[in-house]
Amino acid sequence: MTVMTYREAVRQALREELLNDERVILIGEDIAEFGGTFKVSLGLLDEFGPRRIRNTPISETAILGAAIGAAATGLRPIVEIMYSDFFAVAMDQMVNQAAKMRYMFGGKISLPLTIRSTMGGRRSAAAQHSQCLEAWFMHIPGLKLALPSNPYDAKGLLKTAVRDPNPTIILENKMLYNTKGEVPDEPYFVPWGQARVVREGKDVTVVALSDMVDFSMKAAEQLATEGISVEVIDPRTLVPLDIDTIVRSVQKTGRLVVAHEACVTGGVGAEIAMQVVYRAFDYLVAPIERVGAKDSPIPFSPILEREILPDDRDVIAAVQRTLDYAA
Amino acid sequence: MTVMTYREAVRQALREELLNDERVILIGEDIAEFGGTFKVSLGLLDEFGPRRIRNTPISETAILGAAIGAAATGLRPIVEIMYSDFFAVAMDQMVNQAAKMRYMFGGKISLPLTIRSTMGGRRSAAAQHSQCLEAWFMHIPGLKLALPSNPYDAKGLLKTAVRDPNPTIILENKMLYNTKGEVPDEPYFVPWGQARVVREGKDVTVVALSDMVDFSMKAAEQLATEGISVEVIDPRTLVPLDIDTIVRSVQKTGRLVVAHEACVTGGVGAEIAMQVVYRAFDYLVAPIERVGAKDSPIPFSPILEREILPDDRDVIAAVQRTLDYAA
Amino acid sequence: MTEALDSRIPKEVALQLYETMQRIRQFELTVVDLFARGKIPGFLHTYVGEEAVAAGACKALRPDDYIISTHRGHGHLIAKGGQFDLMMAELFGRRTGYCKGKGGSMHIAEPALCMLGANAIVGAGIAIINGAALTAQYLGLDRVAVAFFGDGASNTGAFHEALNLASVWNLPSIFICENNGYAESTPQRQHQKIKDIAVRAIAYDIPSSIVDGNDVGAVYLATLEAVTRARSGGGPTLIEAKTYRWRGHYEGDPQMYRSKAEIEAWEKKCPIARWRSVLIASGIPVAELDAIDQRIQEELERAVAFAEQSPWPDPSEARADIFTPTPEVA
Amino acid sequence: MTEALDSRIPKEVALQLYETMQRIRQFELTVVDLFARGKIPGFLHTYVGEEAVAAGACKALRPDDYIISTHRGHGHLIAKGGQFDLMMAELFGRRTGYCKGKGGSMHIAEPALCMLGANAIVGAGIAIINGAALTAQYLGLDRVAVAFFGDGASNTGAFHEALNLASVWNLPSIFICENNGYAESTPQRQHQKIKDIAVRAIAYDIPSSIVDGNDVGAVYLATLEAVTRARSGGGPTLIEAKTYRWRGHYEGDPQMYRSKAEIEAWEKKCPIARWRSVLIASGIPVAELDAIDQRIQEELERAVAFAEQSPWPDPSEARADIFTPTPEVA
Ligand SMILES: Cc1ncc(C[n+]2csc(CCOP(=O)(O)OP(=O)(O)O)c2C)c(N)n1
Ligand SMILES: Cc1ncc(C[n+]2csc(CCOP(=O)(O)OP(=O)(O)O)c2C)c(N)n1
Ligand SMILES: [Mg+2]
Ligand SMILES: [Mg+2]
Repeated sequence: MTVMTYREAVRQALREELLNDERVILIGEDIAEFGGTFKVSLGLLDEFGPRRIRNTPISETAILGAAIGAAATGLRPIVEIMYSDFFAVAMDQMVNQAAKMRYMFGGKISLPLTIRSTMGGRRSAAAQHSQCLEAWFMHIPGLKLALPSNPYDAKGLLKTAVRDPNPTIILENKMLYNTKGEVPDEPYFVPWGQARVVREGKDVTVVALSDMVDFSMKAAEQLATEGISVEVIDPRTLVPLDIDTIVRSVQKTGRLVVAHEACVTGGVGAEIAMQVVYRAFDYLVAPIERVGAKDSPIPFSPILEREILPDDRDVIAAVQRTLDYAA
Repeated sequence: MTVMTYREAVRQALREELLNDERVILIGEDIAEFGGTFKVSLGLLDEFGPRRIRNTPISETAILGAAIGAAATGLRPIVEIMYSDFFAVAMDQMVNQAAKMRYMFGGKISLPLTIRSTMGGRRSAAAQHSQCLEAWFMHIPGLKLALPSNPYDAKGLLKTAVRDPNPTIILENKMLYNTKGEVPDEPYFVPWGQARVVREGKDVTVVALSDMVDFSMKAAEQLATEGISVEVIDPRTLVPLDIDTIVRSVQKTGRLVVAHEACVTGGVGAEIAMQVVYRAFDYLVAPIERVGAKDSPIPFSPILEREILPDDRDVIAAVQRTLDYAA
Repeated sequence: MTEALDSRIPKEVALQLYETMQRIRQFELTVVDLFARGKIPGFLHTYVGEEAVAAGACKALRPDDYIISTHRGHGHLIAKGGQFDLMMAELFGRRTGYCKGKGGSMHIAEPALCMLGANAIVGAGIAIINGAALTAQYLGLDRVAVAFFGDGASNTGAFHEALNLASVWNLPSIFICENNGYAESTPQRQHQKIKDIAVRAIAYDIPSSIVDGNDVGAVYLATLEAVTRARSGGGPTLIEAKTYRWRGHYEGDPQMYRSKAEIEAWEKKCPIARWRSVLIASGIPVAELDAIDQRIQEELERAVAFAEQSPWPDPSEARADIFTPTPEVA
Repeated sequence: MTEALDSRIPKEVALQLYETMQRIRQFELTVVDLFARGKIPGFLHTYVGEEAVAAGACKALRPDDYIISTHRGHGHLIAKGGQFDLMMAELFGRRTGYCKGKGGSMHIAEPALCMLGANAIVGAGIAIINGAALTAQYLGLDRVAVAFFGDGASNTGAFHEALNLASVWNLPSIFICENNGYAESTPQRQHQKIKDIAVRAIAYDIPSSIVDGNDVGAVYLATLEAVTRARSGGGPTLIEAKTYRWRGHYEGDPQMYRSKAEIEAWEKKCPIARWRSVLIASGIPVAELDAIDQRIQEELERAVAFAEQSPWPDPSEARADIFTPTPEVA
C-alpha cells in the first residue's frame, strides 16, 4: 500500500493502461505538455509521446467524435473533457452516438471508450464550471457511469473502465484531487456495479456520491457521538447500480438519506430513492430524505455557494429528520 | 368552442402571439415556406413574412444563441427545434446560457424566450429521433418546462409561455399533432404550475405526462369496468410543478402510478414520486409504480419499439400491482 | 453530343461504376414503391439522382477503407458492397436485416464492410470519421476514411470542428460534400452565402476540389486523387460534388419549395443515362448494359422476397445489444 | 523610431485610447495582486498585454452598441465603460458588485452598458451576439454588436455556425478574434494549421481584416470600418487582432509551455508604451499622460476600498434572480 492523492491514483491508472495496451491513447484539451487543467496527465507526454498523448483544439464534438470512431475501429481511447459543464456543447456525441451506436448496429460493434471529466463546485468557479450532471447520463441507456470518491476507487474503477468494451464515463471530483488514501502497490481493478459499505450502522442508511461520501462520514462520526449509528454506502457506479446492497441496508435501518452535490430536483437521488421505495417499501419507517444542492445555478461568491451546496451539516439534519419523523 | 387538432391549436397560439406583439418572431429550420417538419407553422410566412418567420441553416447552437441574444435585448423569440434529440448538439445554449444568464448577471436581464420542440417515439423513427428528454431540463434550474397533452393545453400553455419573461421549453408530442379537442374561440391562457385532474377517482392516482395521459385515460376506462376507480392527473408543466394537487390526490387514494414515455431510469417519474414520498409518506399503502420506456435506445422495428415503449396496458398492469400489493 | 470515356478510367471500372449507380437507383425506386405500399416503416430519404457520388467515390476505395454516411445512406452502403437482401430486410424491420431491425434506414450499417453507419444527426458522422482515420494513421495502416454529408451539414459545428481536427492531425480523412442544393426544404442560398462549399477548405488549410456530382467518372477521379494523397500521409481533402436529389427530402415531402421545372431540368442530367451514353459511345454493347440492369432487377426481387419472408425480431430481443458483455478483469 | 499618430485619429480620441488601455492594465495588475493575496476567489484570467484590442474596438462603438465577452472579460467591460468599484466588488464576491456577487470574473456583465457578459464557455458568446445584432436589425436601429473571442474559440462549432448565420441574415455583427497565439497552453500551430484566422471569413463570404492587435489605433480604425459597414446594412465582418497575453492563461499557470524569451519579446511590444510614444511624439505633454495614470491609480484605490468595505451577499439571496417574476396573464 502507498498513500497517494486521488490525482496521482488516476494518473497511475492512466499510465498502467497505457503501458498495458498499445491501443490505449489519451485525447483532450491541454493534456499533453500542460498535463491537463487538473494536472492529472502530467508527465505522460514525456513517457508516451505525442502519438499517444494527444492535445486537441477546443472542439469537444470533434474530440468525442474522433474517440468514438477510433473506438469503433480498434483503438481504446481515453478522453478528458476538462469540466463536465462542457459536455453541453457535445452531448450529441455522448448520447446520440456513443450510447446508441452498438444498439443501432444490431450489436455489430463495440465501443471501448472511456471518458473522464471533472465535476462539482466549492471553488467559486461559478455557474458554468461547477455543475454535477450525472443525472443526464444515468438517464441515457448505453452509457456506464462512475463517480469515484477516493484514490483507491479512482484508480481501480478507471482501470476497469479502460478494459470495458463499452462507453464508460468517470466523473472525478475536483475537490478530491488533493485528498489522499491508500492504494495497493500491485495492480488491481475495482468492479463496476458493486457498492461499498463505507461504514456500517444500524439506525439510518446514507447513500452518498463522490465527495458527499466524506461529508457523510464526517456526519456519521458526529452523529455517533450522539449515539446515532449511521451506515454509509458509496454506490461508486451509477450504471450499473448495485441497488441490492442499498436495499439490504435499508431493510436493516428502515431509514434512508441520499446525498449528492447535484441539485435535488431531478437528481439521481430521486432514482436511487425510488428504487428503494419499490424494493423495500415495508421496511421504510420514515420518508426518504434527499440531500443535494438547492435548485439554483451555482453562484460565484463563496458565501452564496456555501448556501447552495450541501455538506455534512445537511446530512446531519437529514438524518435527524428521518429519526424525528413521527407518523 | 371549436374542435381542432393539436397542431392547429399550436399554430393558433403562434399566430395570435405574432399578432399581439411585434417583438415576437419565429426562428427555426424549415419553418417558413415548408411550415416546419410537422407543419405547425404552415401559412405563417405568408401572413407575417420572412422578417418574422425566420428560416435558418442547420445550426442549432447558432439558432439558440441568436434567440438568447435577441431575448436579452428586446425581442421575444420563439424557437423551433425540430426534434428534441437535436438539443444534444446545443445543450450549452440551453443550459449554460439561457438557464443561467439572468442569475449570473445578478438579475439584471430577463430572457423572454420560448423554445418549442417535439418528443417521443411510436413512429419507427429509431434511436436518434424518438427520445423524451424532459428529465435533462427539469434538472437545470432556470428553465421552465411544459408537456402539453391536448389541443387546449397546447395552445394555452404556449400563449402563456410567450408572455413569460423567462426561458420556457414546450415539448410537443408528435403523436398528438393529429389528435383533436375543443379549443375556446376567445383568447385564453393556461397558467403554468397548475395540474389538471383529468378524471376523478378514489382507488389509485395516475400521474401521466404528454401522450401517456390518453393511454392512462384508456386504462382508467378499462379499469372502471372492473370496478376500479382511477384518478388521472396531468401536471401539464414540470417546472413549475404543481405537486400539491398530486399530493392531495395520493392522500385520498393511497396509491400512485407515474407514467411517462421517457425511459424509467432517471426519468422525471422518480422526481415526482419522491416528492410524493416526502409529502404523503403515511398515506401510501403500496410502493409507487413507475411506467415508462424500458431502458434502451429506441429500436426501429415496430415490434421492438412497441416492446420498449409504454402504453395503456402498462398503466393497467401498474395499477393492478399497486392494488394487489400486500404488505 | 456524348462525352468520351476518360482515358484514366479502365473499361471494367467504367462498367462497375455503371452497375453500382444502377444498383442504387433500382434499389431506391423499389423501396419508394414499398414505402408507399406501407411495407417499410419510419422515414425514407432516397438517393435518387445522386448515385454518381457514392458510386464514384466508393470505387476509389479499398474494401478496408472506412466510410460513414447520413440520413440518406442507402447509396453509400450499396456502393461499399451492401447486399440488397440484408438491406431490404433491415428497412422492413426484420431480424435478418443488417442491424437486426434495430437501426432501419437512418442507421443502416455494416462494420464488416467498413461502413460505419447512416446517421440521423446531421453533421455527426463528419466528426466520427476522424476516429477511423486516426486508427488507420495510428496503426500505420494505409487506409483512408470517407465521410459523406450534405450542403446543409456543412453549416453544423461538427463540420467545422472535424475538418480542423483532421487538418491539425493530418488525418487520412476525406470529406465528401454532396451539395444537392437543399437542406431539407431550404435552398442553399438561404442557408449559406457561399456558392462553393469547397472554399471552406481554406479555413483549415487543406486541399479541396469541386466536381460535377452527376459525372461518376469525375467523382471517381477526384476521390482517387484525395485517396492517393491521404494514403501517402498527405492528410485530408474536402471534395464538393454538385448534384441534385430528384425526390422529396423524404418520401411524402410535398416539395412546395421548388418547381417542377427545376426538377425536370436536373432529371435531364441523369447521371446514369449520361454514363450509359459514355459507355455505349466507348463501344460497350447495349445488351451488356441491359443484362446488368436485368440482373439487378432480379436480385432486387429476391431481396424483397427475402425481406417479406424474414421473421420479425422477437420482442425479447429488444433490449439485447445495448452493452457488449464485459470480460472479467483480474 | 516612433510611429506618427494616424491622421484619421483625433488627438482627443487618441488620449481616450491611451486612458482606456491604462485603465485596463492598472485594473488587471491590481487584481493580480489582490488575487495573490487571497482577496479574490475563483479563477482569474487577465488581459495584460492585450489592452489595445478592447480599447481600440470599443472606442469605435456607441454606448448603445452591444458587446459580448469571454472568460477574459475585464478589459472589454472597462473599455465599454465599466466602473472600477462595481467591477472590483463583483470580483470580491460582494453584493454591491455588477452581478451582486453571483457572476464573478467569468460572468461579469452590465446590460445597461450593453455589455452582455463575460462567458466561461469558449465560443458561446459568438453565437449569442447575433441575437443582439438581430434585435438591432429587426427594430431598425443602427446599432452593431461585437463579439470578442480568442484564437482557440475559432475552432469551436459555435464560431462556425454563428458566422454563417450572421452572413445569411446579413446581421450587423462584428467578430473580433483576439489571436494571442495560445488556447490555454496550446500554441496556435497545434490547434489549427492556418496562420491567419481572418481567412475563415471566406467560408462565409464576409469581409475580414487582420490588424496588429498591439496597435490601438489600428484596431480602432479597423473596427470603425466594420462598424460603418454594419450600421449601413453591409453585414458582418471578421477582424483578427494579433496580440499576446503576458501572464499565464489564468493566475497560477506555471506556463511551462512557452519560453521566458518569447514573453519578453512581446513585452517589448507593449501596446501602452507604444501608444504613449506615439502620443508624446504627436505633442502631448508627458505630464498629461502621467496625470491620467495617476487618476486611474487613485480611482483604483477607491475601488479596492469600496470592494473591501462592501457587504457580502446575504445567504438568503442565494436563490433570488433565477427567474424573472411572471406577470399575470388574463
Ligand atoms: C442536428 C440536426 N438538425 C436537424 C436535423 C433534421 N434534418 C435531417 S436531414 C436535414 C437536411 C440535411 O440537409 P443536407 O445536409 O444538405 O443533406 P441532404 O438531405 O440534402 O442529403 C435536416 C434539417 C437533423 N437530423 N439533425
Ligand atoms: C467549451 C469549452 N471548452 C474548454 C474550455 C476551457 N478553456 C477555457 S479558456 C480556454 C482557452 C481559450 O483560448 P482562446 O479562445 O484563445 O482565448 P484566450 O484564453 O487565449 O483569451 C479553454 C480551453 C471552456 N471554457 N469551454
Ligand atoms: Mg442537401
Ligand atoms: Mg488565445
